[in-house]
Amino acid sequence: MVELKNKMTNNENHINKSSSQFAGETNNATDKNSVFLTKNFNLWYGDHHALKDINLDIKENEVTAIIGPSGCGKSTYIKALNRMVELVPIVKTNGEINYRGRNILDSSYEVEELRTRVGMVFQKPNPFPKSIYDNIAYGPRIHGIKNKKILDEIVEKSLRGAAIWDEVKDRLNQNAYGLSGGQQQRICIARCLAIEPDVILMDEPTSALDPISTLKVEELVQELKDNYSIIIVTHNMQQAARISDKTAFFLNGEVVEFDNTDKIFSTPRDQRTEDYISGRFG
Amino acid sequence: MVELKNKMTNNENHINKSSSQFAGETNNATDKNSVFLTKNFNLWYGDHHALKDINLDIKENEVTAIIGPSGCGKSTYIKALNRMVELVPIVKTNGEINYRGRNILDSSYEVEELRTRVGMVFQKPNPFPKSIYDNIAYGPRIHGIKNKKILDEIVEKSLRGAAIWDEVKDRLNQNAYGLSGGQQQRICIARCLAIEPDVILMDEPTSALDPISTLKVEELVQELKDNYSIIIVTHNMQQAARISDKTAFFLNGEVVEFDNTDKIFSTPRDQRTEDYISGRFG
Amino acid sequence: MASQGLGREHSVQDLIAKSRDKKGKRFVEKLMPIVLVTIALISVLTTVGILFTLIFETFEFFQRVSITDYLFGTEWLPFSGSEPLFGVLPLVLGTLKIAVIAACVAVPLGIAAAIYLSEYATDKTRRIIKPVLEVLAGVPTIVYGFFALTFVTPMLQELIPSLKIFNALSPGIVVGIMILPMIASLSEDAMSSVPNSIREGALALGATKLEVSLKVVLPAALSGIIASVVLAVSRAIGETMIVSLAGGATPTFDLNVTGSIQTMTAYIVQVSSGDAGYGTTIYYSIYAVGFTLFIFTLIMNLLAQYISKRFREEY
Amino acid sequence: MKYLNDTTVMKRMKSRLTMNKVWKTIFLLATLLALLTLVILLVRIVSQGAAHLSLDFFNNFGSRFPEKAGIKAALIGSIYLMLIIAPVSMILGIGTAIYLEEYAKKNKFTDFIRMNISNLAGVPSIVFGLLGLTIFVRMLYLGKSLLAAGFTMSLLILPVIIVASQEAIRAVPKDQREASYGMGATKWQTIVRVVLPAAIPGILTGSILALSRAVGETAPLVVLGIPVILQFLPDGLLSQFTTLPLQLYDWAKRPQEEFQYVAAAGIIVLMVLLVIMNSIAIFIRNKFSKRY
Amino acid sequence: GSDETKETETGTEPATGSDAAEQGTAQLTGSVAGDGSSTVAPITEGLVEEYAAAQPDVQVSVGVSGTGGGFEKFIAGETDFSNASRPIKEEEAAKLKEAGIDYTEFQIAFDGLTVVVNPENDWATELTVDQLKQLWIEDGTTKKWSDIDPSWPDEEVVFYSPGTDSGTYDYFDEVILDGADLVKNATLSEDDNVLVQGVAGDKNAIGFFGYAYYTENQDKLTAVSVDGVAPTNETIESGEYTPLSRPLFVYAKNSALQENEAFYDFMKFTLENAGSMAEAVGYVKLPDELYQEGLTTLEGLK
Ligand SMILES: Nc1ncnc2c1ncn2[C@@H]1O[C@H](COP(=O)(O)OP(=O)(O)OP(=O)(O)O)[C@@H](O)[C@H]1O
Ligand SMILES: Nc1ncnc2c1ncn2[C@@H]1O[C@H](COP(=O)(O)OP(=O)(O)OP(=O)(O)O)[C@@H](O)[C@H]1O
Ligand SMILES: [Mg+2]
Ligand SMILES: [Mg+2]
Repeated sequence: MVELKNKMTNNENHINKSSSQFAGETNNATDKNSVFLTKNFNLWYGDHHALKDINLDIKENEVTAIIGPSGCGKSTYIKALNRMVELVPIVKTNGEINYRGRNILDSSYEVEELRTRVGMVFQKPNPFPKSIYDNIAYGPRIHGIKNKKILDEIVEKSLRGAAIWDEVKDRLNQNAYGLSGGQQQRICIARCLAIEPDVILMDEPTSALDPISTLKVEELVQELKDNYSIIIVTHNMQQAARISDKTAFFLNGEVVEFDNTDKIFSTPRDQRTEDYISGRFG
Repeated sequence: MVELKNKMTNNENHINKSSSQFAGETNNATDKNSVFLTKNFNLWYGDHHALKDINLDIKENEVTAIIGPSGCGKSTYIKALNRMVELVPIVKTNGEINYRGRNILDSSYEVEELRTRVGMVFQKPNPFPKSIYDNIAYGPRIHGIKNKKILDEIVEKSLRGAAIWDEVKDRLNQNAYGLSGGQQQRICIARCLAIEPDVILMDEPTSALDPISTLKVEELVQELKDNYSIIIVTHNMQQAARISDKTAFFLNGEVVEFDNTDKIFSTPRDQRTEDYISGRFG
Repeated sequence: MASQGLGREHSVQDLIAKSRDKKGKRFVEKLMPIVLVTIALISVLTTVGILFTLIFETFEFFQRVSITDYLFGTEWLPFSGSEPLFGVLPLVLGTLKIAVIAACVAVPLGIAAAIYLSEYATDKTRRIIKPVLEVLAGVPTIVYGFFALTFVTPMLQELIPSLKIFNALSPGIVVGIMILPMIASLSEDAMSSVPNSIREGALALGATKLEVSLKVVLPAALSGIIASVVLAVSRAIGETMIVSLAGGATPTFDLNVTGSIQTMTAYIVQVSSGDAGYGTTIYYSIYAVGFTLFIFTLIMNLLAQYISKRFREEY
Repeated sequence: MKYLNDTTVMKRMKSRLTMNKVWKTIFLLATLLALLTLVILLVRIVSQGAAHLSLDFFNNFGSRFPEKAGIKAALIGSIYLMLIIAPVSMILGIGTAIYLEEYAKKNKFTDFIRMNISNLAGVPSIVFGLLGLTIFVRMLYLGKSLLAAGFTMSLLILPVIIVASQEAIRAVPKDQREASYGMGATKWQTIVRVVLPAAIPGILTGSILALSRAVGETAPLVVLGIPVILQFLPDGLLSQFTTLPLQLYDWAKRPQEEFQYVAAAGIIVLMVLLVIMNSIAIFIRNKFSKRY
Repeated sequence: GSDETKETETGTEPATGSDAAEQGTAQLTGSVAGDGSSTVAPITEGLVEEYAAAQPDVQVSVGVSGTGGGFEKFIAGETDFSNASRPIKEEEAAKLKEAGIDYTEFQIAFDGLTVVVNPENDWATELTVDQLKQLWIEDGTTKKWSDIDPSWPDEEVVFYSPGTDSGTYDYFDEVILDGADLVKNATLSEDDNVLVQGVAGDKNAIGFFGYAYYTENQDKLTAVSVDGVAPTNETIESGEYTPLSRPLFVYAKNSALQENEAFYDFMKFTLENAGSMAEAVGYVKLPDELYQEGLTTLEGLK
């Protein structure tokens, strides 16, 4: 944790332009690259305007937390980042989401390609009803990797990466459903690591887990940060404070505030943020 | 909260017998009656010994919180109190659970009777797929109340009691599934109030809810305490600290510690309790 | 990027990039929806085929017999040498008699069995009884036909001396037995899919199992139950061999169930396994009757869909 | 004010509990009644037909002598017919189900297909016979062959298979698909590697039950004019053949009483065949019924 | 392997004389398809069974769609021959002509239409054609036995008849009803066994069906003598049992006889063996000259 905070100091010497509301948009001065640069992004479910004019600049090798009351659009936003939100047929969008400089909303952008770069972990652990091995090998296999030796390597590395190798190495051929919830969730993270994504999106990955498992996943997120950019949605403000570098506060489909996590939790700029964080609502 | 603490002082002048581990067993000196007196209660799921020699004395008009890591037997215990645990066919029990002086495990004790006295609210809101009105009126109706006027009164009173009357009074005939999770949970509480139980069991009633709804339900629990005895299972230690008078800490099917909530959270007697509360595990 | 991280010998993303852009994958992706929609259209084509088959010959039939005589006539005497009469109502009535009797047997028993299986029986009992019931549904209908004729009818004759050897009662009951498992099984499915949490909610209020079943589970599963009943009755209407064997061949226009009747299906079998000449009015009449039968089941199904949509409960 | 006082509650409690017991018994009896019928049916058939069951019965073709009559042609014909129906109806059924569940947008056209399928499920089997006669036997010149009958029967059970497959596919949780898409899998990959493997037990169960219905069907084959009297086994897709139920129907209509017992023996064989198929379906269902 | 052995075995048990062996000179292949009357079916089945022994590589299949159903398929060109328990109807002949199908009619046996009563019935064992008419023709009244003869019981007559769509009914209609309607309260069934059951189970029952069904159930039924003649093989063959004996037919497609050697051979086999086969399965053979005539006609068509 100490190490983490040290790193973040780098980030803090950005200059707030007065014209801009959010810190994230403006820290061009830092040494980190943007992974997701969202510009004036809007999203509708049918007539329901779920995301309104979102502007966010998410940097690489950081943990960005998204918090906000239920229904504020957190899941919608994070799913927009890998275009999973398009699985809902009534969705319409406009604006830009640039992933490493390219607008993913462009019709020429293949979603499959995007999603191999941008992995996702879901709220409820959702392993496939297959063996642990097959779960992890799923991603590489669909992308055409058939070599058994390479697959073995990937599986081991991914499981180690998700800090679950020791627990399951003796039963790779057992069904993943035999594992506990917390283990399943780490299997899902490992599955996601297996295709070596650049960014990992996590939608309330611990909300279905017990405290011990939550702790493990939180630790894991801390570790992964060195190699991946992580965007995590959470209900749990303590969690956001514990593990994230930056925090975005969503309310009614808008970004109220986006800043370094310690700033948000110590001296939020917006009254609504303060109210929310202090538990005065939602 | 201030009020609450005042009340609790009454309770604190009990004498700890050195032979007994738990405060709850010993406070004969207080003015409150026992609702549930559990003696040497054991429960097995098949071969799995899920509850081991439980001894607990739960008093009326208090909120008793049950905390402990996942799988420690919290739900099992609370479901034993209204014998819902018997829905699992492989369950075997021994020992005694006395509800207001009568052993509910006696074969002569009709579960239906017990459950009219002991209401229950579940983790996931589970309204019936009926109108809001029919949800609340269900209990009274099965007990033979047919008079429309009386039913109307009960429905209103219960919904008010569950602090949701104002939100739903204009749409009593709509399906309860149209409501948000938090509203559904309060409907379930209202449904439970409609049969005017003596005790209300709650199994993690807020864990599926967002913070705003959680807050509302917590406030509601505080209010209900005046008229009902409440036993609440929770994962959330903050919640236990916020709303309960007494707390029981379960671990691996045993009661490690049972005492006044502020005592448990300030100066726990058992090392394991302290470890758990301080987040060192579970 | 990510690959530098864990010090891999193989970079997965590189491997992926290498195998990407295989044309085949994208081609399959484009092709499959087309293949599948084509397959899905076969079911539509089947309906078109049925309509085409039926309408074509029915049209010929109505060249010879007036449509009003057919629809409103109460006498069905196609073989009468002197004056053949083609009033379909006796056949319709015969069909309805069977359907009603079958429903009277199968609906209460089927739903009762479904309630027992889904709400009272242990898992083990259910796992044994349900498949056995399905065997009952799988008994070939001609087996049932002989069962009705050689067992049920004589047995009923003991009780009702005036019962004729061919009657509506016996095949009606046996058709009911045949469709009973369908109702029991499908209703049980519908009731089992009502989440347990809802049951627990009711039990926790002190409800008995009966109250849970009748006031919570049954209403919640109503759409599924109605669907099962309608499907089953529709089968009863379309049932052929049982009624051909045990129902007789006398189209009558009365409400008597102890005497010989004829259903629409039985008439079709009678003619298609009989000696009526090809190209005669009688020959064309089976298509008119088949078409009537088709319309009948169609209306019933539409009605059922409408009802089950209106009563659908969300959970 | 208390609305529910203890005395009123307790007074009703007794009658409610009695009602519960009484109805439980009624429900049980209803279930047993259905089973009893099955037992009576089976006992009758076995007592009539068991004596005629012998190796010769399986090895002989039909004959005018009851003691020499066998089911060779009928049994083999039924099995061949199944071998045609199974792949045809399953490919069509699963394909349609995948289309409807995974690809179809919610619009008038797919609503129409759905409605059409549920209506088709209610069309009497004899009408399918008329369809098969017109389309396959006559228009497509398939004659009264295995292929014509196979296609007709496939269409007959198609709606059942579609509905069963749809249900099985729908039962695969959404999060399974999302997990796959989230890895960059294409739609077809997701269907083939995630959805179908999870749905296959349900699909198979439904299909086998539908197939067993096809095996027991008589009426459409009567309309197609499938022969009963033949002394050879089918030797190709366009070959003539006969089936068990047809053979039974023919025997049962014979003047000689002994043929009734031959028919009963045939029924035993048919029932055993169906029980085997059902058992396979049940085995699959119990073995793979994995809840997410 | 074992299958074929079995077939040969069946063949080595000639049931109807030794013609089969004589036939077996040239081994033929091919397939023959027939359909039609269920009354004729037992004879055909026996023939097919025997023929399979003589010519195991010829695939003969015969459906039982009824006379009308058989003709329908014959007209559609799906079959080579059609069994019929009545002569072809005008409409059918016209359709055949339309379809360009030339055919030849062959008689293969007699069926005696047998009127039967319950064995307990000792009053109506002999009836005249007129009495039959009185009994069976619908005249709006409820019929009692005493209506026919005052000395007979004053009880309602219960009627069982083959389905109005069967060849048997057609024939009965032709010779007894003469176009008038059958009594309305008659129980009709396509399945003659059911009629047997009905009459055997009711003292006041009367019914009629094919002679074969009577011969198989003689113990349960009493056959009625018509105009003093009881139905027996002899009276039917000799033509004494009138008007209730009728011929059974096979209609063969001429072009198939010419083009399909197997079919020609099968028809020849049929005509040579039909008589004995008919007797074996409960029908009555034609006078030998008629079979001879048939064979001559057949040869002419080759
Ligand atoms: N599939 C959908 N169709 C229509 N509206 C939707 C859909 N999914 C979400 N919405 C709506 O969009 C809004 C944002 O939903 P979203 O799921 O993003 O909220 P969230 O912040 O993730 O909430 P939670 O904390 O409860 O997960 C909500 O008002 C919701 O009702
Ligand atoms: N139906 C069941 N059959 C068998 N074992 C069960 C069943 N329900 C619970 N158990 C076991 O009993 C133990 C206690 O379970 P219980 O659900 O009471 O835990 P809990 O404290 O409520 O946990 P959580 O916080 O996850 O809800 C666990 O080990 C669990 O695996
Ligand atoms: Mg969300
Ligand atoms: Mg629990």
